[in-house]
Amino acid sequence: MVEIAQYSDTVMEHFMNPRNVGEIEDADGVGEVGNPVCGDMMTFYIKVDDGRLSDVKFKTFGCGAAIAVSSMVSEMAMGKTIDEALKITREDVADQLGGLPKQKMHCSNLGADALHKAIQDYQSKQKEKEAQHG
Amino acid sequence: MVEIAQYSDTVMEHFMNPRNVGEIEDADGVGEVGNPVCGDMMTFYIKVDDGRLSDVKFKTFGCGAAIAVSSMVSEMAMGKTIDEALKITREDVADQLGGLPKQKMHCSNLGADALHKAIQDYQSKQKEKEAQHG
Amino acid sequence: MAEVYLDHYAATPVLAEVADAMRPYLTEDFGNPSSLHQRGDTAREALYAAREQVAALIGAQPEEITFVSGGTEANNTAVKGVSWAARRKGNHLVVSSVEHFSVLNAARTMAKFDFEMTEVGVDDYGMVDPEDVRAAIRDDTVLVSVMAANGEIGTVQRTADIAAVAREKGVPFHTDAVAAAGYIPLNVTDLGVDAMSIASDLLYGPKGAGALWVRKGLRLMPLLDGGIQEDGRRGGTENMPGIVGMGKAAELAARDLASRAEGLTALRDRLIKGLMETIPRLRLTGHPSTRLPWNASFLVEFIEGESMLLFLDQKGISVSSGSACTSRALKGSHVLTACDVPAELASGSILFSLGLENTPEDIDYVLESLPPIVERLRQMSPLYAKYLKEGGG
Amino acid sequence: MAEVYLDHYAATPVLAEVADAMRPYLTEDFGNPSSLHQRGDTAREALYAAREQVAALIGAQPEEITFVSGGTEANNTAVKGVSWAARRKGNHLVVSSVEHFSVLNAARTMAKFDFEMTEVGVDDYGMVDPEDVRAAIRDDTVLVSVMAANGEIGTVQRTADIAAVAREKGVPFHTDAVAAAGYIPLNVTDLGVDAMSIASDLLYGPKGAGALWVRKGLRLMPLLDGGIQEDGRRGGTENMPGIVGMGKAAELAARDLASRAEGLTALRDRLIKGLMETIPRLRLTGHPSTRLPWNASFLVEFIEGESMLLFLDQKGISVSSGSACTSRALKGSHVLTACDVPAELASGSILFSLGLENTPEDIDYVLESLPPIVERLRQMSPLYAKYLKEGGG
Ligand SMILES: Cc1ncc(COP(=O)(O)O)c(C=O)c1O
Ligand SMILES: Cc1ncc(COP(=O)(O)O)c(C=O)c1O
Repeated sequence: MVEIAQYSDTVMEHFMNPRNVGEIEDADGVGEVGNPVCGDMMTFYIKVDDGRLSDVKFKTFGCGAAIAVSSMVSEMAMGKTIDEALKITREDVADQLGGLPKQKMHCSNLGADALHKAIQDYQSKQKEKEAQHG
Repeated sequence: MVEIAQYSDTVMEHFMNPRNVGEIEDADGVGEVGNPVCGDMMTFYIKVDDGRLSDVKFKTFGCGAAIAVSSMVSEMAMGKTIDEALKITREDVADQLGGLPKQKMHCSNLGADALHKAIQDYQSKQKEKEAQHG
Repeated sequence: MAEVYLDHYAATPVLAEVADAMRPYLTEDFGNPSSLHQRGDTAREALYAAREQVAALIGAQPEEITFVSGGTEANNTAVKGVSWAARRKGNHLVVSSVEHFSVLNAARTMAKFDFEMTEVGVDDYGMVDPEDVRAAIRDDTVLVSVMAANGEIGTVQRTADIAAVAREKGVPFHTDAVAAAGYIPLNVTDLGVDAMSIASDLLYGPKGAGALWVRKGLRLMPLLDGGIQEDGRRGGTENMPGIVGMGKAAELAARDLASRAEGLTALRDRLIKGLMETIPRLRLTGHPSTRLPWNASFLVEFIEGESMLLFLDQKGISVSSGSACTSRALKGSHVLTACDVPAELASGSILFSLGLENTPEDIDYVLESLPPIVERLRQMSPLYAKYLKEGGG
Repeated sequence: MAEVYLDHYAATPVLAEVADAMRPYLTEDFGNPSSLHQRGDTAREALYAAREQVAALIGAQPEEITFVSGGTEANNTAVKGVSWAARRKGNHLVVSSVEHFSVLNAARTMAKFDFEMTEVGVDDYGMVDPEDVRAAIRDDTVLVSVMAANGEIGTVQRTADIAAVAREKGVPFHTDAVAAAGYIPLNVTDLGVDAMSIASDLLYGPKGAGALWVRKGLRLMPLLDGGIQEDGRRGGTENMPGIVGMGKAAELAARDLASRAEGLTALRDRLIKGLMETIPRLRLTGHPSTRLPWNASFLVEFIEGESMLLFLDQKGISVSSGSACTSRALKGSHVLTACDVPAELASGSILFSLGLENTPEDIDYVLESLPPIVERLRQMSPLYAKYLKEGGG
């Protein structure tokens, strides 16, 4: 039996002091996952400079794990190349947080998904631009 | 709901110090009721003088109530006329004992029954004698 | 750090008088009430005294009280026990949609067998309309079960009116009074009910004890077969320390009912008023006036319950939430759903359950602590950002 | 007056260490393990620790332990829960005829529904023959339940052999270890069982707590529907003080098993030998050697159990009897009947259940007190008179 979960110290630290909360007005990419009906919703904003994520911000509606995951993902992605950022997996996020309670693992999925979605948004915008300029 | 019963002080007193335990070798009447399979068995012995019970004794196999009832019945019957003794009811016995737990009421029945059976035994023996002598 | 405990619906501390009453039954007076010797006598007397104390709280006869392990067992025994015993008469149950899971899931279990169940809905305040119960009763209905009050949203039902409908239709009526007993007057005769569940732990008694009152003559198939304890209605060695504690707790609850209710109501209203004034887009759940003295429950728009709880916990404030993330069920509260609360709003539920040791200062500490937490979480919330963009606020 | 308590099968006192462990969970640490704040954390940790302690006693995994309200609930959950969950596979149960009523009557309840049950008999010592179990198992058998040891007569069953038969036949095997746990080594893996019931109160833990161990994968329909406590296997707020107490009691029982068993066995044998030597026409019930360390049970010919109990009580000696007159059932012990004891003999049953605080002096006091009581009651007994007349003695 799984006892009801407790959060690791790292989760609590990120939850209490989340990094990179906010929006980026002129974001290069935006990714939104989840919806309030399911109880979790995350929006990630990225700025890309020279193929690197020069800024990452998020807004999150959700439980403690959702907020901590968002914060951790933003920190992990910051400064990474697009390719590196795309390689951040759900497991990486959970690991970096010192583990997540079983029933909260879906939150780590959401975080990585939101980041990847923002990158995809950036990439498709790039393609559009290239198509226009090309 | 009936809580599991407790015995009255009178029951306990008679149980601890039963009156008139024993047999009467040359009894005028003997009455036996119950059987060991049911968990209770009583044998009453009576001597009759001048239409009165001049001696009453009993042997009992059974629970605390059965023993107290036997003792009480023997005491109640002692010295009474045949008619008076036949009028001793189950209720009288229970009353004299200060009440009996509900599930032990059948014991008071047995006591009065055994006495009455001993009297009936005496009476039928009397009839036989009368028939022989008459 | 301040410690302000406002989660009495989850657990209450055992009162000192109750703990004192229990103690000997763990050690010196450890006898079994079925034993025929002196230790048995002592236990038997204590058991009977507790039965009287619990019966007195609800105006019942001691003989009609069955001690069980808690509210859940009381409810399961009532729902399943009455159903199975009546299965030759009929096989239909009526429950409300805001019942505790120990009633609702017990009825659903019966529905896996040859029973059918009808869930009677509620209005936005969580109130059951007695006429809806009337409409739900069929010829083959063997039990109606509607709670006396809901702990999650505080709404007190019109129990006497619902009982009257059931009685008129000749159907036994059970009420789950776990959240209500000790806080509002409950008299089984005045209410006209046939069975009632209560639990020790909401009465500042120990966890692990509860009682089912069943009117004489209402047949019940025991849930726990075994010895003939509890007049054959429930087997198992009696939980003597728990039962003695529940008895004492019931006695104190009966004695102090009015003053407890008054004190709690004052604190509750201070909290409700204070929060409604300081937090915008806050909604009270449950009935605004017909509610339990200890219950102050809300929906906070745009944010999620668990994150509020965690921040409050850091401030030393203990509360609970019906949000999916506070339960392992991964589903939001069925009670809020029944009250027609949209799922995204239900996520933001927060429940303050007040208790005897709470003070006005505790309330003021919450009034000071919660608004900044809400503000902070809203600043993080994409829903709040949207709302603002769309011209709200 | 001397006080010699020899009725530990009816009730044990809670050990001081156990009471100490429980105390905080009534008052300061009163949290609910489902709560998300710090009080919840404390409770959750204590719950898990207790689960580990209980699991360790029987060599099980903590996750496989379900806490319940006692041995009766554990047995009812096993018998009914496994049966209902398997009802599409089959509807036949096998139990022994010496099971505790919480197994036997639970199986009989199932037999009121669409189940059938087979009662496997025992020999005169109360022993089940594994081959009889094999013969009773059918294609539609969904559960075999045979106790690890019988508390009334002390006989320890060949649990591993019976489990092997069940396993060979592919049928889940439950054993009621309420009377055995803490007194004989029990390892669920070595025994090869699939489910095991234990109770706190026979372990010098508090009444009101018990545990059902179920091997992972064995499906169970919960008896108590409600919240998702105990991984969905048993609803209801956890009885934290009771569970913590049971955990501590299990830990101590595991630690001291060998020394407890040795001490009790010595006392038991002193009592058995002493009484057999001084009271004529006395019979030991149960197996002479394969028996529980704490059990010394007899039949005293020509007299009835309750009257012995009452006289012993006056001497400060507490014991029990399986005689009809000590129970409200008005029927003698089904266990003695199963052992082929004639009814008039069964009336004279007397059970000494020894405990940790007993001393050789206690035993000697019994050896001194009982023979005159027996003699006195025999002098009153018409059966004894007959026996003497017929040349006995
Ligand atoms: C209304 C209601 N009924 C039943 C229960 C179940 O009680 P317990 O958890 O004591 O078994 C609760 C628990 O909170 C409740 O609020
Ligand atoms: C073998 C056995 N099983 C089950 C039980 C029932 O346990 P409880 O009375 O704790 O519910 C007992 C009680 O003595 C027992 O001896």
